[in-house]
Amino acid sequence: MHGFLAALGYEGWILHALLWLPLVGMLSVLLAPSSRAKYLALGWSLLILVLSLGLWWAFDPATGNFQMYSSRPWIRPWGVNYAVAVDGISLFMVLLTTFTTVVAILGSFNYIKKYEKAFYALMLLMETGVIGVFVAVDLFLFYVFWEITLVPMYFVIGVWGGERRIYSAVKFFLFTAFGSLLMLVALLYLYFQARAATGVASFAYADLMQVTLSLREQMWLFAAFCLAFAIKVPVFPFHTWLPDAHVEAPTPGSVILAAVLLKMGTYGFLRFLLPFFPEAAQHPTVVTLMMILGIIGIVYTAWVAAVQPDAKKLVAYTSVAHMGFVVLGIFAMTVNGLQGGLVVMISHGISTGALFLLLGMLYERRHTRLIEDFGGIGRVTPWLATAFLITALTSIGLPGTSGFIGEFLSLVGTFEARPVMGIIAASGVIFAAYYMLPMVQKVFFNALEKKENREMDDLSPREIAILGPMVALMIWIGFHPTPFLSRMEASVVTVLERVQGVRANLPAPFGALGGVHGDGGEVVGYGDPQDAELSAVAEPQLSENHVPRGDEE
Amino acid sequence: MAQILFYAMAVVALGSAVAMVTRKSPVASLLYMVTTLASLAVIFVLFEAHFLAAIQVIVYAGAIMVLFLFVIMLLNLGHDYRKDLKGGLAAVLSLGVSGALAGLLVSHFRASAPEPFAGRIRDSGILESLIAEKGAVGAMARPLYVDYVVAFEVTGILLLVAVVGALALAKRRV
Amino acid sequence: MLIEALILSALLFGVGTLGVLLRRNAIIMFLCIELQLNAVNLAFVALSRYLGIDGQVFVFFVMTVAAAEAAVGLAIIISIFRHYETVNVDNFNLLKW
Amino acid sequence: MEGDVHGAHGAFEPFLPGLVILLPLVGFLLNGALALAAGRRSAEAVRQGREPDFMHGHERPLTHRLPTWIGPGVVGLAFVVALINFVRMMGADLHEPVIRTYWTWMATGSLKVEAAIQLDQLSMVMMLVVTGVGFLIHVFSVGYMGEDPGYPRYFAYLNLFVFFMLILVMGASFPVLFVGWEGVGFCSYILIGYWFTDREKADAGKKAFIVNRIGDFGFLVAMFLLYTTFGTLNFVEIFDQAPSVLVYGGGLVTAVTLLLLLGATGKSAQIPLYVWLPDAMAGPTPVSALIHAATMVTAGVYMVARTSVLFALAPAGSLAVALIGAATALFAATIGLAQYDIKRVLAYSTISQLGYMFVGVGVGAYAAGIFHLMTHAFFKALLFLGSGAVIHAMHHALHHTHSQADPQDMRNMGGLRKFMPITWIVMWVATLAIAGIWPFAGFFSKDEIIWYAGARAEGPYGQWYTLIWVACLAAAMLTAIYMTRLMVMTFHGRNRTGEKEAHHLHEAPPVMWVPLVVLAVLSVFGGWVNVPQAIQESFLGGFGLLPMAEWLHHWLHPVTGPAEEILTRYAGGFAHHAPFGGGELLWAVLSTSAALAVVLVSARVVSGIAYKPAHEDVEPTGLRRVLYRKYYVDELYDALVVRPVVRLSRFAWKIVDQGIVDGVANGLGYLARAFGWIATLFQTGSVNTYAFFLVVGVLVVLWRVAF
Repeated sequence: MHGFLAALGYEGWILHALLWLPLVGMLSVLLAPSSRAKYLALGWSLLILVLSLGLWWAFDPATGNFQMYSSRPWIRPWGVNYAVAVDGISLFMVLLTTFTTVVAILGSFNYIKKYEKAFYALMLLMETGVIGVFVAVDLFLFYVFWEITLVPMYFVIGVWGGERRIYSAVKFFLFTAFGSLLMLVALLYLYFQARAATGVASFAYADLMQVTLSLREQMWLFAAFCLAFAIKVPVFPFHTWLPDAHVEAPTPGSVILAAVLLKMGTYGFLRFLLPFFPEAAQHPTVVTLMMILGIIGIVYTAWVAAVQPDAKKLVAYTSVAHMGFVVLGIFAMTVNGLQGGLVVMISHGISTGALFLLLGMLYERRHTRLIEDFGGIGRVTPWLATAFLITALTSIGLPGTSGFIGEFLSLVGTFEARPVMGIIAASGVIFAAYYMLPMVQKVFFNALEKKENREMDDLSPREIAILGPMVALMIWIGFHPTPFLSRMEASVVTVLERVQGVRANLPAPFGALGGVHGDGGEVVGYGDPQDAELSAVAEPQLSENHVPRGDEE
Repeated sequence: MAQILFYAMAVVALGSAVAMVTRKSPVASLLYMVTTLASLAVIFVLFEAHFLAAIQVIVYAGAIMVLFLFVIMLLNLGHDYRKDLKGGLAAVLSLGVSGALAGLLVSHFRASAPEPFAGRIRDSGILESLIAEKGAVGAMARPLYVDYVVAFEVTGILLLVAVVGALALAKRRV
Repeated sequence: MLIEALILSALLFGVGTLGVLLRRNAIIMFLCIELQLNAVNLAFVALSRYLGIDGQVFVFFVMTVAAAEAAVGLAIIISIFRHYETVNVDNFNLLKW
Repeated sequence: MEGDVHGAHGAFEPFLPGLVILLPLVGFLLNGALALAAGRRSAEAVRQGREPDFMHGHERPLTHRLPTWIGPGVVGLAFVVALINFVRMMGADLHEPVIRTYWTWMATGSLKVEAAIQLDQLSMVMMLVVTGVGFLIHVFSVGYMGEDPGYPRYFAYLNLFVFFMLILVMGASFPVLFVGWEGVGFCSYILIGYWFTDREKADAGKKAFIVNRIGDFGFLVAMFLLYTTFGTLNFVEIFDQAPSVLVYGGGLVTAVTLLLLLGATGKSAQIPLYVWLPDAMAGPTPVSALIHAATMVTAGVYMVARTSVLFALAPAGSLAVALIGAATALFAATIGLAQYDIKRVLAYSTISQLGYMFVGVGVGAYAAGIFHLMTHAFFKALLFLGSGAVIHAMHHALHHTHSQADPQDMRNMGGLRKFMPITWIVMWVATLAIAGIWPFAGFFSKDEIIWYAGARAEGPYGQWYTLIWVACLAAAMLTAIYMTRLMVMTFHGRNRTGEKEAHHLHEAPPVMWVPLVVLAVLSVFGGWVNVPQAIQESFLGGFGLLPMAEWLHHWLHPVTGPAEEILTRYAGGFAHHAPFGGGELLWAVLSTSAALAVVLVSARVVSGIAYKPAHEDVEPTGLRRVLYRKYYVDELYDALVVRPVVRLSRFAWKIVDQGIVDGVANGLGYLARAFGWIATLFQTGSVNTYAFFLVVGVLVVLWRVAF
């Protein structure tokens, strides 16, 4: 496979293709007749998915640096480059995005009845935006994509949403825009600091990371970035936009929102927050605060979720709980914690996406989301119930599903760093059962009393085609997560070394028994001269695949 | 002589300006305004602006003010001035800000005396010599038709537009 | 004499301002604006006595613009009057949100 | 001595051990596919307003014929494979566990967990019990569940359960064990709620899962502690290092063992987390037999035995295990005295017997605990299946006459021995076994536990162990009482089913009674694998029936040896006499004769009571009511835990989330709107006002510029 991809020059063009093909697809959707829009969109997203799958093999798990890097100047006077690359962290986010887009588009065939062209065009635009967020290694570019993603989501909620769609869309927009504006300010500060220090105007990731900042500066910038990401994640107490947005959003919107958009926040934590402001991020108070917020997210939102009458809102709150595990894992700053957090991100993307799809399927059949309107429908929809049960169990982290791997690793990582926090967070496994099982019971079990429920249809072939791969992924990751873990390990170690390299005297989490970080091996630090290539220096040829590591090719 | 004339005209201008603001009848206000314009024209002469003084009388007082008068008469506003002047808090506040504005300007100007504008201004007699050489009108001809010709032409267009606009606005719907 | 002229100009400007703020009659407000323009004109003229002819050119333009303004403004007032049967500005509150 | 057990010699060559796990999985997949196919058809029927019916009127479809062979077949095959391995292990000299690694499950920079199974004497015993008893119960299910429309689904679940149970007992590390641990919990959830349209049954399943999760929380935290201490989670490495790394009686190991104990109380239904098990009887009876008697609930005991090294290092933790076990044994037995539902009696009996096992592993007699686990699996599975046969018969009888009476209520039974003689006999065998009467299996295992509890009375925490010993003796007597009551109420005396119904009562079909007979045989002879030395010498040795005493003990020695060594070194091991004097033999004779006497007396007493059918009966009063109401523990938990949590959740949602958190966010929005409103006040629409503010602005600018 690797050879085949190399023969295609895959590494050279794939990221650009992933970024721009959705836009091409969007144009074609807009130009084509309305009746073909969904099929065109599906075709394009499938093509993109298939192309992106090559990343799985083309990616070199041995290095924690950026791969498939390419860059060309965009706005020269400001040092803005169109620079893209992937590493073990963004790889899975990109794959998750391409996968989720297909699923979301396929899942909206029956749901979206009006302005179909616009809807599918926006979905493809969203794909570009999100992939851009994950592959950009220029902060200006990153910011542009970050904001682009707001627009389609705003319209998806506001146009195709439920009754209170305007309120929800505005709330979604205001919350996230507020955070990102603060981030922009911090970003510009960073940029001007870098320019003052080096004399070179550059928004490049590697350049901005080399800015030396005082602890005070770091704290403020950390706060600004952190707020932007925390709202997106969302971290308690910035989460209230999420339930509203989810409840009002159409199914595909919810799927994308849960599976991908939230990940942008935690991705930002990993990609920017920790490496840019290592001292602030490692400050004990900051760590404690973030962990407490993560734990509140896990425990408190589990409680809140448990008493929701609206199934979709319930799942929305569980999203907050899951992302709490991610926050916890990230701020544990241990290999286990970070990798666990990443797996939770993947797993949550699949399982919560699937839950929203399933709820959407129920909604299409019954036109209600209230739990009490259902009951006993496992009798008439055995397949749907089976898929729902598996997904729900993944969501609550049953061993043998992807949810367990993520939660277990992030909890282990948390426990290594802060045992008490780890113990409190582990109680989340109890509350997960407490919110999910009653809902499953009230919807699928109990007596089949209502006549409308009796007439519900089971899964259609299209729906099976959507859910099948998702369920398979949940179980695959549950039983064999190694291919995922091995691909992210080097990158995670790189991030950690960058973070902890700043404070080398950090106590070893294991004491005498040692060996936490395993064999980080020959991970090249960010200060290495090779990385200078990663910076703003103009790379005119877009096609030239410039990998910033010496050992390849 | 000039000094005395200036002060006299200044008192007249100021007094009629105040009267203009405070008279309830629009026609009276207008007439006080004409008085102010006329006394200002005298002051213009004192400052060697003969041409402008003429224009002030002919165009401003003669044409524009008459236009106002026509409108007042056309609208028959002679008796509609019962609630015209604001009172109470509005009056106090307005008096305050305009007083402050005037006071600010006055104190600023006074502060710059006796060396006006940090000594950049001297009575060098440049205007007198220019007028002596080219005459009162001739002195303005060159700057107007050479230096500021574009602005001049644009002003012409502006007037044209204003005429058309006034016609279009004021024309009775048929 | 310059300072005195400028002070006069300032006072006239203040009086004009006061008129704009206090009068409700649109035509009188207009007149007060003309007064403000004249106050400025006075300052220009007074200064041109010491700085050169350019100030007078400015005053010329101001007068022209004032003429144009008077024409259009009065036309507007006329048409407003036709509609509302009054020129009292308190009756025109379309500017209110 | 141990050399003798392991006989001859040479290395142990496992025979496809993965197949033992794989076969039930294959069974699950096949049955699951059939179940999905059948589910579609029955759903179609439900949609058309009919009850799904695969049995009558037309031929049984393939989806309902194949599971008959697949379900029991795979488990039977797994049993055969396990047996082959057992024979090989017997013939080999195995001191270290054999690890089979299949793939790397989780590997991060520091943590590495292999998908590996561990074959040693302990897991071998458990494999045999799980697959063997499991097979018999599968066979029984063919008869019991044959007419259920969800037949393939049932077997899919059951196979899945066996799969997870085998992972649990064969896993080579804590996380792998945990997969099985939670997996069986999940299977228990779906099997309890198998008839999910019945709200009570679905509730019971949910309750089981959530309560189990509380225990799992303890298990998880224990894993974290172990990982941070040892840097690995593999059994072999942890147990090798534990004696040197951990301090005997230290805080760390005590914390670990207490957390593991929390996990075990959840899974094995001990105080305080036992409340789910009685409700779990809502599931089909074979499920109760398999999961809630023979296998899953013993997972806690297995886990304690598996981690015996840690528990031996933590005397306080071990004592807690034993205390909880003893308390549970006594407590549950008293509740069992007053229940009328035949399965509930058995459920409380199970809880009580699990308490014994806890006492066994708690006092350090790990082999005795496992021994009781094994014999209990035989006779309790027999009791449940027997009660299943009874319920089956009752159900059919009541079904024929459309009676609404409860087929599980013993007040509606009585005199059934005439109708179901085989069931009657095998049930008596099991009753005698559980009552601890010589020579039935329960006698050996229970007696051994009680003996060892007493034998710790002179070491550290001696008084506590004396107390435990007394409690165990008392519970043994209670066991004899409630079991005799059950038997007499069900099979003896006057028939209370009603005239018409009685005509329809009949013995279970062979597919159901054959497994019963097999289990009865095991219940009789199963105890002989671990005959105490003292008894072997005096009773059996003479007949030459058993080559050696305490075979199971010796067999398990490679696993439990290190723990026993620690125990001997630090705690002084076991004494050779009971707290109040007397040797093992004396107490064995005493207890068995006492039990026999209790059985006879209580049979007399119970026979004398004139029971009325359930619908004519009134609720008991006084102490009996407290027992009948299970000490009101469910109500207590409801008031102390469930309701406060729900109230707290509502508070968190309505007040905190919607009120405060969202309130602040919306409040900011309203604040912005308020500012906007204030700004509109300036928009008077009056030109003068606008001019006024313009002048103010000019003033400000002028003031800034000029001065």
